[in-house]
Amino acid sequence: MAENSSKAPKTSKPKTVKPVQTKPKRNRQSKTTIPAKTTKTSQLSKQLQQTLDELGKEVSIEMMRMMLLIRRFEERTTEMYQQRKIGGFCHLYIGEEAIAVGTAWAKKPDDYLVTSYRDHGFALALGMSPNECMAEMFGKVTGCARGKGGSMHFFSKEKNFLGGHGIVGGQIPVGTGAGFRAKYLGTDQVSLVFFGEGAISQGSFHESVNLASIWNLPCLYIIENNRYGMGTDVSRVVSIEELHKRATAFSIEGLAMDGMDVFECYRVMKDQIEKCRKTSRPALIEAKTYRFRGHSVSDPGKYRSKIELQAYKDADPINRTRKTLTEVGWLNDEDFKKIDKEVKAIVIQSIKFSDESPEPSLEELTQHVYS
Amino acid sequence: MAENSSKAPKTSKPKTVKPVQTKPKRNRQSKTTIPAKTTKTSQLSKQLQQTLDELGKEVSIEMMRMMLLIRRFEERTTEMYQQRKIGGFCHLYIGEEAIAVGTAWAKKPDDYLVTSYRDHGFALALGMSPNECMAEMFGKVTGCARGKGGSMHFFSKEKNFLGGHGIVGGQIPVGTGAGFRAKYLGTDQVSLVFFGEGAISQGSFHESVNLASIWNLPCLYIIENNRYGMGTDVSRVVSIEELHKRATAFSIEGLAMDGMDVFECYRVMKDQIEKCRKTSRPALIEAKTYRFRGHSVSDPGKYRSKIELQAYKDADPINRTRKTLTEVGWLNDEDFKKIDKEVKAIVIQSIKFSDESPEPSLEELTQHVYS
Amino acid sequence: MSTKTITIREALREAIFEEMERDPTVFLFGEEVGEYNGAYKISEGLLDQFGPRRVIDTPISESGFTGLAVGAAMVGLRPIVEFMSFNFSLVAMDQIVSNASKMHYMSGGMFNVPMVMRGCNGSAAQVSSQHSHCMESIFSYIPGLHVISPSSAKDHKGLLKSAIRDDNPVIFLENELLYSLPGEVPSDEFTIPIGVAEIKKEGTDVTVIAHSRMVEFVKVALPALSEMGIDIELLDPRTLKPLDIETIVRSVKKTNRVVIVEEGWRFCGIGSEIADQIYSACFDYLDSPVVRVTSTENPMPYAKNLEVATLPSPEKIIEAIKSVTYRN
Amino acid sequence: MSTKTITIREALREAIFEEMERDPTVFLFGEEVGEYNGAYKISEGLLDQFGPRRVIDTPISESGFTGLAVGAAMVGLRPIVEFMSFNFSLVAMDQIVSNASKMHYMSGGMFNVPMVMRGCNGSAAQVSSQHSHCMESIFSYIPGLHVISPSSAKDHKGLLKSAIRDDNPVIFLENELLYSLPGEVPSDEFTIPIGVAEIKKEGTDVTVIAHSRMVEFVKVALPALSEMGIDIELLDPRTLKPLDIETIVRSVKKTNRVVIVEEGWRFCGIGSEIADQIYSACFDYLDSPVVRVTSTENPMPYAKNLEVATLPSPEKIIEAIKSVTYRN
Ligand SMILES: Cc1ncc(C[n+]2csc(CCOP(=O)(O)OP(=O)(O)O)c2C)c(N)n1
Ligand SMILES: Cc1ncc(C[n+]2csc(CCOP(=O)(O)OP(=O)(O)O)c2C)c(N)n1
Ligand SMILES: [Mg+2]
Ligand SMILES: [Mg+2]
Repeated sequence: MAENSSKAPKTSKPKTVKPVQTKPKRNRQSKTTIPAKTTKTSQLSKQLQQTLDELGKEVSIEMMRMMLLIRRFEERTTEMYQQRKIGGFCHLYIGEEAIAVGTAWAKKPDDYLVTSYRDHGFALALGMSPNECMAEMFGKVTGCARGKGGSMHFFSKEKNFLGGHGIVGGQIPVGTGAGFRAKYLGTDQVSLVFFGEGAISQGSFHESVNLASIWNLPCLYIIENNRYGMGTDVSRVVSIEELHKRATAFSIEGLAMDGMDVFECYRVMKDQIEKCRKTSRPALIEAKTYRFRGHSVSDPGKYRSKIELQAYKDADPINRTRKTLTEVGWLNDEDFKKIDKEVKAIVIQSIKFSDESPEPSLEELTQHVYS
Repeated sequence: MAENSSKAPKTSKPKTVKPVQTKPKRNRQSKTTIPAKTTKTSQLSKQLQQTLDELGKEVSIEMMRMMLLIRRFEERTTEMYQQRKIGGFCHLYIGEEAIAVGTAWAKKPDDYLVTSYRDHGFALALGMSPNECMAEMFGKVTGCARGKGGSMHFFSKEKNFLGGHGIVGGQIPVGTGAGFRAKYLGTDQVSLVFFGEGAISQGSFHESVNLASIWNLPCLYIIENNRYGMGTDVSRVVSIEELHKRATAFSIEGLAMDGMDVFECYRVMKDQIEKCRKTSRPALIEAKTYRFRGHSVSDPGKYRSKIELQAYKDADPINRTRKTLTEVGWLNDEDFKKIDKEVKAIVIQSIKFSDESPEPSLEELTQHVYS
Repeated sequence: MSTKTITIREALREAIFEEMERDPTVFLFGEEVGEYNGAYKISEGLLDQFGPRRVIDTPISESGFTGLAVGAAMVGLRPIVEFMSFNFSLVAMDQIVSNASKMHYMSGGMFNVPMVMRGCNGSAAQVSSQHSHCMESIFSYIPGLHVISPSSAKDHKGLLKSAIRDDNPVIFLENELLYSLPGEVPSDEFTIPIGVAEIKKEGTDVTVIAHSRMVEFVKVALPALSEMGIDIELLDPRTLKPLDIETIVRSVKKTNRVVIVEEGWRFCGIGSEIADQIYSACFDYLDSPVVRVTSTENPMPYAKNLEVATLPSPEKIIEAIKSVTYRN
Repeated sequence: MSTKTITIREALREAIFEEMERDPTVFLFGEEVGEYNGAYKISEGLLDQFGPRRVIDTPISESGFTGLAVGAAMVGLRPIVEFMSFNFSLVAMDQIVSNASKMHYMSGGMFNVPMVMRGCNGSAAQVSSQHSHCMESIFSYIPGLHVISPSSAKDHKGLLKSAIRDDNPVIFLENELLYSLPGEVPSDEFTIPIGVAEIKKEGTDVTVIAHSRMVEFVKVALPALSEMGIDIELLDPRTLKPLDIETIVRSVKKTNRVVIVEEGWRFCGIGSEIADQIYSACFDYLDSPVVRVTSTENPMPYAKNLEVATLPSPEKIIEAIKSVTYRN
């Protein structure tokens, strides 16, 4: 990794992930290494500068605030899970917030979005209320799916959020269908289809991207490559190293982005969304990221080394953003603390709201089976 | 297409397919063009010379004879279908014989092979008797699957032929399993997995090749690209032009071969099989071919132009082989006619055998459900 | 009301045509539906009429395009997915079961999935093991799906139109060997409601329940039966889920005897469920246990004689009716 | 015969371990079975014992690796495929139905497919709509498959060993919420034959048929029932296909009353088939129609109260037993 120092004066070089070799506990099947990340070179920093100029102070802070809200929301989610107010499968997005937030600010409100069970971050970033999200996990009728979906299945028609989905890869065709609709009706909407790197081993990925390519559907396929599918390092299950290069098999563009840099996510997603809107050509984007927690709240995550985890935590997307904004003079410690306090209060309020909300009535049991 | 003249003296340049533009009846969705084929350059002719030297006269003639047997067998199959002695779905291999025959001579007897419903050619090329094959289609108990499989489901344990399969793409994981077995037991067998170009749009293709690549399974994936999946031109349904280039998505080798040239099929398959046997690395091979008949015996094949069909018929793999062998002085008209007469007699005999064979007894009905 | 005689193939085509005319969000896609005019010519001419935007040839990617249809339906389109045959729905099973059938419920009623999956179900002529599945009971098991399997031209047309207008995912099971069967249909626009059975022939001695091609089998048996003096009531559920158990119960309470005919396998076939519901509702009305005529418990063999032995037949149906009416 | 007490998780692990020791062609693969020691720790320690050649972590490619197992089984290996849960078998459905179950028959008996597909079936704790499928009736419908779904540690061990040795594709349905349940198993090597039911408790008043976790639910109901003076016979089919109808009929002819409990949905659930077979075989012995306790007809909701309302419960089972014995 080249350690060029930044040449852009106003913003400092964002901290990057140090490449370390993990010592895999067994090396029988594992080829685990931390992939060398490209450094923020001066060029990238220029881009960052441009992005900040484009967004302006308020929006930039708003984006950091949203990442923080997601973080605090999920920290409390863990607690609530431990208190058994939340049950079932519960997958946290902590560490990956930059992707959802960068995307949410890059997309138009009526662009479609669909993702996996790891859906809290997207829901909040898209503007769904913490109340309806927390209440959903509490299994309350005030939840975004009336308590019927739970953590994995948040939905919002208003936000064109086609949901969180539980079958790995299963949402990829669904998101493709939203792109199909845009093309069919001649709207200029784009469909953003998110999935983990584990999902690219499902046939549905391959079938969908081929369909989008031959039919010129305005779909962006975004691999959230957090390096693990449950306990499995991506290098053990995928036959190609740079996942976005699968794009060549479909004659579409493939590219990678630093999924732990919210401004890069914003910039790349904005570019790609607008390009896709214009050309109606799909693309494959690999967001390189990492989850700080286990696969789900009940996974201790023993399959990865502390060194590896720490290396990524050092690149925490929120700290990084905070640092950037501080360095450009848009944020000081006090501002940050104030924001943090605000979002914490919002989360606490969502818990109170959820606690006080009623369960779905038993009449609801067989409602919504058919419409 | 460069029209270089051959420099190899003994063999003349085999007739190549003339590139013509089809006039698609509708051009709404179709991008049908006949892909320009690479000409047999002097280099290829040198290869042909080498291949002929390697095979020698007898084997070369044997290979032509097998292609002819398949051809005559299937011509009679059509007749028998028209006479209603054969029913169900029946897919002819006419035009594609070079692939099965080239492969059969290139593989070791215990290498595995699996294919789609278009399986007559493979069965015969692998050495299954015309009797058991014809009888299978007559629904007789003397058939290779006791009359239970029919045209689409020929099998031979003796020949390590894992069958003809009816679900598009469904045999690809199965063939991968045979490769897995070779690797698991440390035998040096290779598994040859054949499927049509239509099948690469199935998720099973993508999942299987990925598995073979990450686990280093000795599997060769051969796309029989006959340009059509039923009435659909490949260019309308696949987002990449050179299908073998999908290989890059799996970090394996991809290559194309002229599937209407039995000696090229032999040479390429031989090379690849031996390479795969040594390295246990899978590869993706695209055999460019064409079917002269409809998708199945009941398909009139109206979706393609006469010009296109004729262009391919001019490159008939049997005529081509006959010409080559004549030009090298290994065959004259009389020899050919004699061989043709012989194989025709064999086919007639297989019909007689099938006619005279008994139907499966009704006790067989619920036998072989469980073993 | 004036009528006309058309084949089931034409009935399906008319239904699709009329609904596509009526509603611009309806579109058809599947393998070979366009340029090839359909593997079984159901969609003949539709590409010419509606163009490639609405009549779309797909790659052989059933999982992909079924899931795509689910997504498109969630955001306001009304896709008709043609499975060339329902055997190929097996590769799309997860999209049907995990997505299509669940979306409305798990989104708390927010999204719905108005789509039709149609194509031929069951065996054709000697198409062997992998191409002869009867999928009735598998789909009927799944809450959130409607399952329709009509027998006449009129029912095909009227029910397909209702299915296309329905706001739920609908499985519409046709049969290749019925496509050329002619029948009378109203000349004017009409629909037939989902979930309503029809008595195809009134009778007093035994209720014979059959759907799809099995209705024809029963009809073939009719002359022989009437010669024996057995007057059956032939009941076609038409919709399997929701099942019109009221109509069935009314008939059974009248005849006190039941034969259920289905092309699928016996074990866990749709007839098991119909029988169970009849026993529960009519226990004291039954003079004899329900007799089921089904395929034998084996994959479909290719050989004609074995295929015939596997399938129900008018003869087997007559045997069953005789046994339930104690005429032996 | 000496016994030991182990959990169902351990019972499964022992079965796999013993069979892998016994037969070098047996291997285990699936998602997270190796390095992670299994999502539910069934395979804990097996990678250490057998190495990565025989305990194999797979990508999330159920269709691919299930089909791979079919091919491997055709040529002499005996794969054990772990589905992390049977919900994910839906993406592999075509390989199971079109390939695994058909290969032996359509090759005229030439090839067979000795493989086991195992993993948890049914709901767990609030895992919602897409993760709570009961697959019993779907797989049981398919000739060529065996379907096993045991309830005790002993049955899990003995039947899994038999399944691994069986020459057919076997669907082995476990239940996440049972994994930690302890039970007595013989200390020595043993197997339990496929296709044999077990009377878990003898009784005279009513035959209660239940499998998998539902057996535990019935057991919970036992004290209340005996307080009411109702002496049930608890029958666990253990194997659903082939179903041991003889044992069931013997019990029903004794008790004349039947309650069938299953976690799956009612419509076309496995209980429909069991009921139908009972009615056919015991029509004149039944004092009352068979009563079924099943899940309600909706996708599994997340909310705890709705989840509880969906599932069978000891209370619902007691109600059913009371109704069938006319104690109300
Ligand atoms: C088809 C299917 N197989 C298995 C699972 C179980 N499962 C849930 S999440 C998961 C790992 C997915 O990893 P990835 O796609 O990388 O997403 P991440 O959890 O890392 O966001 C697995 C195997 C599933 N839900 N669906
Ligand atoms: C999953 C599936 N979908 C659809 C079909 C129907 N079908 C049979 S053959 C065929 C075309 C296959 O084309 P290709 O793979 O190119 O093979 P070819 O027939 O040209 O040899 C189709 C669509 C099928 N058998 N399986
Ligand atoms: Mg991941
Ligand atoms: Mg083809």
